Amino acid sequence: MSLKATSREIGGVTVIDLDGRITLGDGGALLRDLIREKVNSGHKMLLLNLAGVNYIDSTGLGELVSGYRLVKAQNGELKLLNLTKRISELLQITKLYPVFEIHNDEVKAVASFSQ
Amino acid sequence: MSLKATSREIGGVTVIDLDGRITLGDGGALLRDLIREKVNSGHKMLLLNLAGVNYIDSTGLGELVSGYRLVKAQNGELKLLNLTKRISELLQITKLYPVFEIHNDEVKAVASFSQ
Amino acid sequence: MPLKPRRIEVVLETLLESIALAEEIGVSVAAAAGFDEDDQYKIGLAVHEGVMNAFQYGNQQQRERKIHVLFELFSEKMVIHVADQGTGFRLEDVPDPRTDENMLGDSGRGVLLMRTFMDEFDVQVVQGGGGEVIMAKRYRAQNNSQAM
Amino acid sequence: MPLKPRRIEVVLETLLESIALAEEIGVSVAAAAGFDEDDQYKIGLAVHEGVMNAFQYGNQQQRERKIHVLFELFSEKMVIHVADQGTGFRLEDVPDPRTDENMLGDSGRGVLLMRTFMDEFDVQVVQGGGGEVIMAKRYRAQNNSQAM
Ligand SMILES: Nc1ncnc2c1ncn2[C@@H]1O[C@H](COP(=O)(O)OP(=O)(O)O)[C@@H](O)[C@H]1O
Ligand SMILES: Nc1ncnc2c1ncn2[C@@H]1O[C@H](COP(=O)(O)OP(=O)(O)O)[C@@H](O)[C@H]1O
Repeated sequence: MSLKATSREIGGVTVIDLDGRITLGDGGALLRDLIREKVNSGHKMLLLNLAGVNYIDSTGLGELVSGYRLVKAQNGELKLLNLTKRISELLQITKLYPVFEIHNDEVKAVASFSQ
Repeated sequence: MSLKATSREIGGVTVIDLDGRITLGDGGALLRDLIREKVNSGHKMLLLNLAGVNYIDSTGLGELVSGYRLVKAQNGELKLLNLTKRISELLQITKLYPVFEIHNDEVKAVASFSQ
Repeated sequence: MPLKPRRIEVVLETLLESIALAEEIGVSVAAAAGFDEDDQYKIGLAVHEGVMNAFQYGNQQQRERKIHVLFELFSEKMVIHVADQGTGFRLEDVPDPRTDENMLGDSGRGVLLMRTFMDEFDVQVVQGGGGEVIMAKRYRAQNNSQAM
Repeated sequence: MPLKPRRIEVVLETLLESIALAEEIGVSVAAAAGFDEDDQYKIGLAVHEGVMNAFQYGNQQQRERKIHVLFELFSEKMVIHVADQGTGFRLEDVPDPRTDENMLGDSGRGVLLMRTFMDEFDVQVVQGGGGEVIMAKRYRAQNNSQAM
């Protein structure tokens, strides 16, 4: 039910694999803390792999946006990888789809970061 | 959610494959009607294959017992095949386990009928 | 620790569909409380049997009568109340379906299943009339009772 | 056909866990009503958002305040009421999160999701105070509205 997050480093990009639900409470807080921690430790090229995320509530969408703002304010980049159909739909409804850079191919996504 | 039942004839034995839940309402009524119909049309050697049944309530247990009584009263036999763990547990709790002849092997079960 | 229980109340009409619905809600609440899959099934079946009796005997299939299901999550156990608007019944009057005379009867196994699958089981008459079964399931040692 | 709706009432405490629980119950009820998996998800998310707002804004996380969720199954649609014990709010006061100024804000997307995923959406102040959102989802043509 809740969220699992693991992170990997690939050529200067931090890929965060997310699995579960991003909602008010555990999931949302975990994502927020993780992004903050990465940014604070100097990792500003973040790629969120949402392949395992099939459910995000409005709070979770808020976490994605505030993560995006935080990273941007530090001159970093936060991009999204592998949206499920439902998450893609949520980003479209809320008009957040054009805000994020969205990828389907991990190798190309990693290469897309300006380093 | 509800029950699916299909029947096959093998060497004079009617095998009824059940899939779903046997509970008050649809499932229980379907099973009752099917057994009655088989017996009325002269099929008195019945083997209920419960491999696909993972849920029976007290009403469903009642249907098994009344099917058993009906068949027996017509000098037929009603046996059970392939109990799931949960159904086996329910028959043990209610002490119905020794009442029924229970099989795990369809070929042997069919052969066990006196014809 | 006399923790105040977490409470979830559900009020259903006297309809056949309410049985499976209450069961599903029971499974959801049990899962949220941290019970494993086997216990979730047992709790669901106990709710199913309790609501089925409320439907049939208590409320005698009269749709406008209500079935109240209350889940209380204490720190050490989950308590479930199923109350109807009938006249109630006494546990002493329920025959044991496992005796030789009752063995091949069609009925009488619901109370037995509730008693077996739950750790505590009792029957009361609620204030203002109406039958009520109260049953409880304790968290097993390895369960995380803090989960919800 | 002015059929009397089937009613399922759920009363929850103001706890974080009540959000997911109400959502699960909503999905169960929607499934029983014959909605397909996609609609079940949308109804579940709408309930989730409604109860989350009742938890946060309406009842301001005060546990002893109640959240009432009522499901009404009419022959052509499912109506869901989520009522809290707060002071209510007006739809006109909720800013649109899709405008350029609000786009990058953290909040304001719950009402938008409820409106989008449901066919009808309205906000009222319930008798005796308290906010209430009322939303409805119609059965699609191919759905079997007789399923429950
Ligand atoms: N809610 C209730 N109201 C009144 N009587 C009840 C209620 N629940 C159970 N009973 C009585 O207890 C008996 C045993 O119930 P149960 O063990 O569930 O078996 P069954 O429903 O198959 O008879 C019923 O036959 C009925 O007389
Ligand atoms: N139950 C409620 N009681 C009082 N105010 C509410 C309620 N639900 C929503 N609101 C108000 O509507 C606003 C928009 O809610 P919503 O669209 O869910 O976004 P968010 O929760 O992210 O702010 C909230 O910020 C709040 O002011």
